[in-house]
Amino acid sequence: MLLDHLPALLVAVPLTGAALSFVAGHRRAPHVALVTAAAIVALAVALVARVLDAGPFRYAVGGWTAPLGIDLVADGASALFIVLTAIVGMGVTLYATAYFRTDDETAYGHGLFWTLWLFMWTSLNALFLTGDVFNVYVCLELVGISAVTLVTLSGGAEALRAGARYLYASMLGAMTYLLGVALLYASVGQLDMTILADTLTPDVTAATGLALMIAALVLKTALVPAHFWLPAAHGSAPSPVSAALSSLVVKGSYFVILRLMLYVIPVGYLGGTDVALGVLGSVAIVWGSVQALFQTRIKQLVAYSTVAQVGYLFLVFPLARLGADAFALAVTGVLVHAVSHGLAKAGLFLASGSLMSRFGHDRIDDMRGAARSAPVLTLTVALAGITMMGLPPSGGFGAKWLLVSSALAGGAWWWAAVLVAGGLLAAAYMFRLLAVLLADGDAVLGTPASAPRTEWVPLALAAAAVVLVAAVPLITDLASASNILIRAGVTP
Amino acid sequence: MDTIGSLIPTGMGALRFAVDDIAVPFLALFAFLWLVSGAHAWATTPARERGRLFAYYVPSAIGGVGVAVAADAISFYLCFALMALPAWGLITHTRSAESRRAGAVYLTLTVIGEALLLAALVLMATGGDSLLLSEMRAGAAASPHAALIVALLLGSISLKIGALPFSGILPLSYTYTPAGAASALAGASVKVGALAMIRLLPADAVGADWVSAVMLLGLITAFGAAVMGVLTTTPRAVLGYSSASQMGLVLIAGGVSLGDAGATALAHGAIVAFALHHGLAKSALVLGADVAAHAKGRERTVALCALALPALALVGAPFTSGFVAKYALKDAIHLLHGPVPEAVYALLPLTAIGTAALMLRLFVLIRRETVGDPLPARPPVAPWALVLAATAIATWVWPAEWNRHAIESVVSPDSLWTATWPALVAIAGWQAMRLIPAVVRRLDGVVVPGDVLVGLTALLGRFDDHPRSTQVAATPTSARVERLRTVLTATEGRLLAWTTASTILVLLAVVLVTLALS
Amino acid sequence: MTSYLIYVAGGALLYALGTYGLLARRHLIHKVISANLMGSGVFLILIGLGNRAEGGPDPVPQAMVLTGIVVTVALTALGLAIIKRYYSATGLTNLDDEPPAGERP
Amino acid sequence: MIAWVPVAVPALVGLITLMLGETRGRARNAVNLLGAIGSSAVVVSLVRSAYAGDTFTSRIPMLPGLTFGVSTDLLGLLFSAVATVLWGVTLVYAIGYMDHARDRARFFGFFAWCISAANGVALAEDPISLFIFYEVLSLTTYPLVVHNGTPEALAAGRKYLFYALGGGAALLVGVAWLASIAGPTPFTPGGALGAVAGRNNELRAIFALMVAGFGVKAALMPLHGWLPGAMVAPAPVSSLLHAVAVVKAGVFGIIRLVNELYGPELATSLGVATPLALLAAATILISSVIALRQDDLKRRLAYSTIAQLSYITLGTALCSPLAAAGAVAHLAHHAVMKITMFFTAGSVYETLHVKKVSQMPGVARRMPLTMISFAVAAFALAGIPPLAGFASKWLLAAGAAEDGSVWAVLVYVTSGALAIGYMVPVLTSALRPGKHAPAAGPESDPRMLWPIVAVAVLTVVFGLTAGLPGSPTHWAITAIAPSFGGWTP
Repeated sequence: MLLDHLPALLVAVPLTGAALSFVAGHRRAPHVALVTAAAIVALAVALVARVLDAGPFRYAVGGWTAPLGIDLVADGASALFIVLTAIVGMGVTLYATAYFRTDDETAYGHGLFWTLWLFMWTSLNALFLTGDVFNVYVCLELVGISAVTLVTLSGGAEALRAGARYLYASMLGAMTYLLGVALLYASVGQLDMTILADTLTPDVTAATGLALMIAALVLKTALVPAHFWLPAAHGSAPSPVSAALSSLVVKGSYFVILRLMLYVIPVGYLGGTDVALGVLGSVAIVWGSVQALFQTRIKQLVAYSTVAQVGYLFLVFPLARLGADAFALAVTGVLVHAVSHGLAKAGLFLASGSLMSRFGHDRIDDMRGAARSAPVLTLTVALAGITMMGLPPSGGFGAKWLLVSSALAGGAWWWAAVLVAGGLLAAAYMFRLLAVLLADGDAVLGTPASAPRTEWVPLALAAAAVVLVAAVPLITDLASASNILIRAGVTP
Repeated sequence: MDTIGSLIPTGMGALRFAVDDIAVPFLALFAFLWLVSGAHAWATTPARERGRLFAYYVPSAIGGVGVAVAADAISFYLCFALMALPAWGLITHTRSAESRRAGAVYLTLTVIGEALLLAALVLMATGGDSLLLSEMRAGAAASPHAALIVALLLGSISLKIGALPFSGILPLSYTYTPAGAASALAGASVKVGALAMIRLLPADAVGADWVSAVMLLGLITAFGAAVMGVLTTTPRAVLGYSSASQMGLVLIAGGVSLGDAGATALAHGAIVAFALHHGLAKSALVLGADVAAHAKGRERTVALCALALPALALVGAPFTSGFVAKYALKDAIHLLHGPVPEAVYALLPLTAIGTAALMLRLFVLIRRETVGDPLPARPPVAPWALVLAATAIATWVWPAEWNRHAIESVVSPDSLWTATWPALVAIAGWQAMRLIPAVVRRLDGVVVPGDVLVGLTALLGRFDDHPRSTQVAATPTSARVERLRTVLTATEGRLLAWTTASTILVLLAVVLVTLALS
Repeated sequence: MTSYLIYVAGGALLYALGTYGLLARRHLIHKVISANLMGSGVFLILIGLGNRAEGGPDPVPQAMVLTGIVVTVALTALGLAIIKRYYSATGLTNLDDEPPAGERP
Repeated sequence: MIAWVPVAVPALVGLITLMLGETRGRARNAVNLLGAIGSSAVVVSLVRSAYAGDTFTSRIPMLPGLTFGVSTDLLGLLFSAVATVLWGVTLVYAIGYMDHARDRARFFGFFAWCISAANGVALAEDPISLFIFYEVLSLTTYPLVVHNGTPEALAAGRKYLFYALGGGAALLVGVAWLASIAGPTPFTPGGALGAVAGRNNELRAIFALMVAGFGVKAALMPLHGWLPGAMVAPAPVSSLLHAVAVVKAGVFGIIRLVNELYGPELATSLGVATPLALLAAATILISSVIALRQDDLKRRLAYSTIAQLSYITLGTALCSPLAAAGAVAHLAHHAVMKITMFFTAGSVYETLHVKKVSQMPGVARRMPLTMISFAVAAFALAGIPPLAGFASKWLLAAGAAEDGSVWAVLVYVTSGALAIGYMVPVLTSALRPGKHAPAAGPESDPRMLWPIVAVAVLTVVFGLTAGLPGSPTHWAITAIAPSFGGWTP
């Protein structure tokens, strides 16, 4: 039965697509990518159905089981991230068909986008499915290599500079993570997460290793103060790439932290690390928002918004130690947040890209009157803004509600205050952008580099982030089917 | 839930009107005066201005007549407001700057008076759980807020009748108003204050010191307004202060009515008598002054002679309406004992001196006055004549307890003398003043209509004509925000520098490891 | 005193040197080499620790090191390619100086 | 599902309007008007059912342990009916007013969405659903505030958001906190918090948070700062949203909060009602005095709105049945009075380009019917019988008196006097002879004139029929009675 091999297929199909697109030539590559994307969407939906139906399951690649082989693990959380990647990936692919439509074969990186993009997709799917801490390292590096290359795709000095910084940050992170794995293995002698979770005993070496791994992952997730590479990389990449980076790639490393902190590592094993992460998350929310508020270029604003939104993801760790109710609510809330932010941020980056190509520049203050000539894009910004502010009705609201409820259920109102303040700060920078777009003025729009048809893609993504609030019950079910909650024995 | 409780105004169906013993004299007086004054106003107003004048006059008249028969709180308040507010249009009819200022003052005080009245009505209604005026008044004495209710009512009434220090409201509202309308205001409108005393002021609700205080206020008003009136320079202003002075006497009766029930009945009689007497006489004076001012030669002399009748009535000369009314008042005061009522009783005849002086001043001013604005027709005589006739006979023929008693006992040598000597004193004093012409000249016009209230017009002017502009300009991004932006951006720039950033990262790893091991 | 500690100590030293280089050296190629030093350090640690177990060397660290080398090579190649492009686009060999303005995506 | 219609129809109308685009004006007008008429009809039939005792409730599951629902109770329907019916009237006016304006699709689309959200606020069956609609209302209003796109409009929009989202945040915390200690708490006349009655300090804090949230839209001082600035919006927005739908959503929230979430008894025993009442009283007096000083007509009206909204808040906070009923009735009465005035202000501006009181001489002769309507509304606002404002003010003051709160009676009558103080100068200024000559033709666009007359007539009718079955007063008393244990006056 083909569906029994779903985890393997989710890695194999995009990998095949990547190879095919490379040999297909730049004219046919988009078609290959679209077919691949459609197939992945189907597979992702099938995976969700399977997980909801039968719960988490392990898949032994090539029939070799752990500890010798490398197991893939599909649970509710990984299915959720895979389906998010599939939806956003589909949108990015559709949008890119118009964005990268050029016949100039001398252009730097010409025709390479499709291969790199599908390759990155492959690595992301693998990352979400892997159940082995060393395999995580490999997947992270694969994601990193393709992401760095995608960032430099335009070949401009700024993009290259951003790419180089991204690469060095990647290397630093990779080596730190690997050192952590080495120490962990030296102590426990295991790499499989489930086995680790069962066998972890208090030990200095193991704790040091895990702390180093988490530090490395924090760097890859761009949590303040380790966010230094993100604004440049996400801001100067081609827009479809920015969308994928901001909405998916940071979630990849975050997903690993989530699994490590809440599944593998027992509560209190790492001392106050969880609270420290929450504090850093709060700092990220404030710092990222304030920086976003002061940006003058649109993609920089959106990139700093990612810095801020990533902060929310880390609030789950202190909330999770506040008791069973708080734990379940916080995990569900953070999953909803990851999905809604993924959808909204992708829509926002793609819309920014369209605005930039329409205007021929990226200066926010010179985009007055865009609402009149580009209503679809303005609406996209507005909808994405609503969910990022966490205002109802939107996925962001669902997430904020759950997280606030978790904080209140755990009696820790200060985290609720952080969440609420974060929403207000998000409103500040989003409405700064919206106000300019709605201002009176007749924008002289440049030649549209992307066909208006694809402007509906960001709108669809942003709208999906808004109507996500209706899908919260589904996400709740997926959260219940995640190993994290099953192991903790709680349901939201 | 089809029936709604007694406290809730149920649409127009809730408005209750009743013609009772109190309503009859007031209804007759108000209807008569509004009609007759209206006729005068119609005849003396140029056709193109009639629409504008009567747009205010008619609602005011409807309110003025309605208030007499209003039997519940809502209809009373409705008619009270309907009468008082459109009067603003009558006062400002000439559209001169002074009239506008007068209108503003009038409106301000009226509105305050209505607010006080409404507050009192609300408190009375909830205390007695009824909207009927008679029950509300009866229940007010038992209300925990009885003193407050009485204070609110007295405040409202004082504003209406021009008790000190608000006496200026009356001359202000007559001075610029066309004669017909002024007659209605002076004759009818002010008397609503008297009606309110009867309808609303509860008997036996507050202590004797309240009675004394109100009586004193009335007496001071009676004297003070007379003094101020003598010092003004237009006939209308004199008439206005004279009204205030006379209403001071009514206020004395109002004070008496606050006492026990026996005194209240007598006091109400006095109030009705005064309302009838003063309403008619004052209207006759206003109309007559207008007629006289526009007459020439012999006609003018005849008019001035006819004008003497209401003037004498106000002074309370024997066999005039004032004669009866003052007797009724004295009768009521006489019932009370204590230093203040006795003092008021003793001083009461002296008020007639002030009134007499006012009347003398009025005649002087009318004779001095040259013909004012050209009118489409000379003021008609018929309406005035009707009012004159009514002035002469009304208090004598009105079928009521108070005047039967007064008529039976009023004509005695003693009372005739009491009614006459103040006028003689006034005339003597007047003649004496001629010996010091310099002082008289200096005093002439010391008081402008509205006296202390004129200060209010200055205050109101700030709200009315050219209010200070409060336009708020769109705030530019302030320098402070700009500085903050610079600092934050610079900080972020330093954080982003590779060496700093990666060092921070290594430190972060160290911190996390430390935490993990702690 | 077992021999694996020597490997571990040497690896740690290499790792620290590499970290310092990655942080402090300005030249882009120096940074790539530093990163490789870090990698070598980790690999040494892995090998050393893998030797610690009784009953012969553990094969798993060996497999990890092999994989790690492949990954590091790929990263190094990509890094060098980007450095080359960056140098030809800006004439710069470090990240601290601002590239000439005007070129934006 | 019928309960969703008042929310869904305007939402749909808004969507269609936006999709029709800028150029298809006739279709846009038709869709909007049909939508308004249709949803008005549905609301009226819902009201009839509710009077007969049939309320419809509909829920959608949303978050864990959390539903999103509406219920057509009499209280909610009052606000919903006011918003929906006046939406229709305002549409006619707006079609005339926006005749030559730009971005009409955006304007009418968001306008309809605002009404949808206001209906949601009205009908929401629990605090969480109410909060959601409340936030949607904040958001959908923003494009209308900045509609002109001028720097002033943008500044006003920024200010509006600052307040609205800040209030929303307070409300969110309050609602979430309540949910975390009490679970679902659908609004129940007389109070829904019996289960957690003992946790007094928490309940006080939640009350304060929710009042802060609702207080922003209810323009409770010191949270009122956004309203005068928001007057830069086009007249139909000021008329319907900043006099009716948006600001009333705030006071309606307070009504629900006091009467149907905490319940008058609990609110009194917790000691939270009195501070709210004092705050409202201070708002009434201060803003009335400020209104006296405003030369800009719309700003004057805005401060008057602030005062009048606090009438409602004060009436509710007194926790006396008569005053509570008066508050609910005033919600409807103030709507028709103030919308008349804002219509007038807009019409005078659009026809004569007059926006200041000091520029008004001659306006009464130039636009007599318009100014008569204004006068009717102004006197109604000042509480002159038999107009609408008197009926509700009487109930409010009588309730205050019955409750023994004499100070509140004095506040009401004082502010009535102040209302005359700031309204009459407008009239006197307009009555003065000035540069505007009487018009040869119609005094203004008939699409603007007749809505004004219509709402002015409503002002009179509401006053004349006050207390009769079907009138807002009777409706308010019926709707509020269950909160006071089946009290009948």
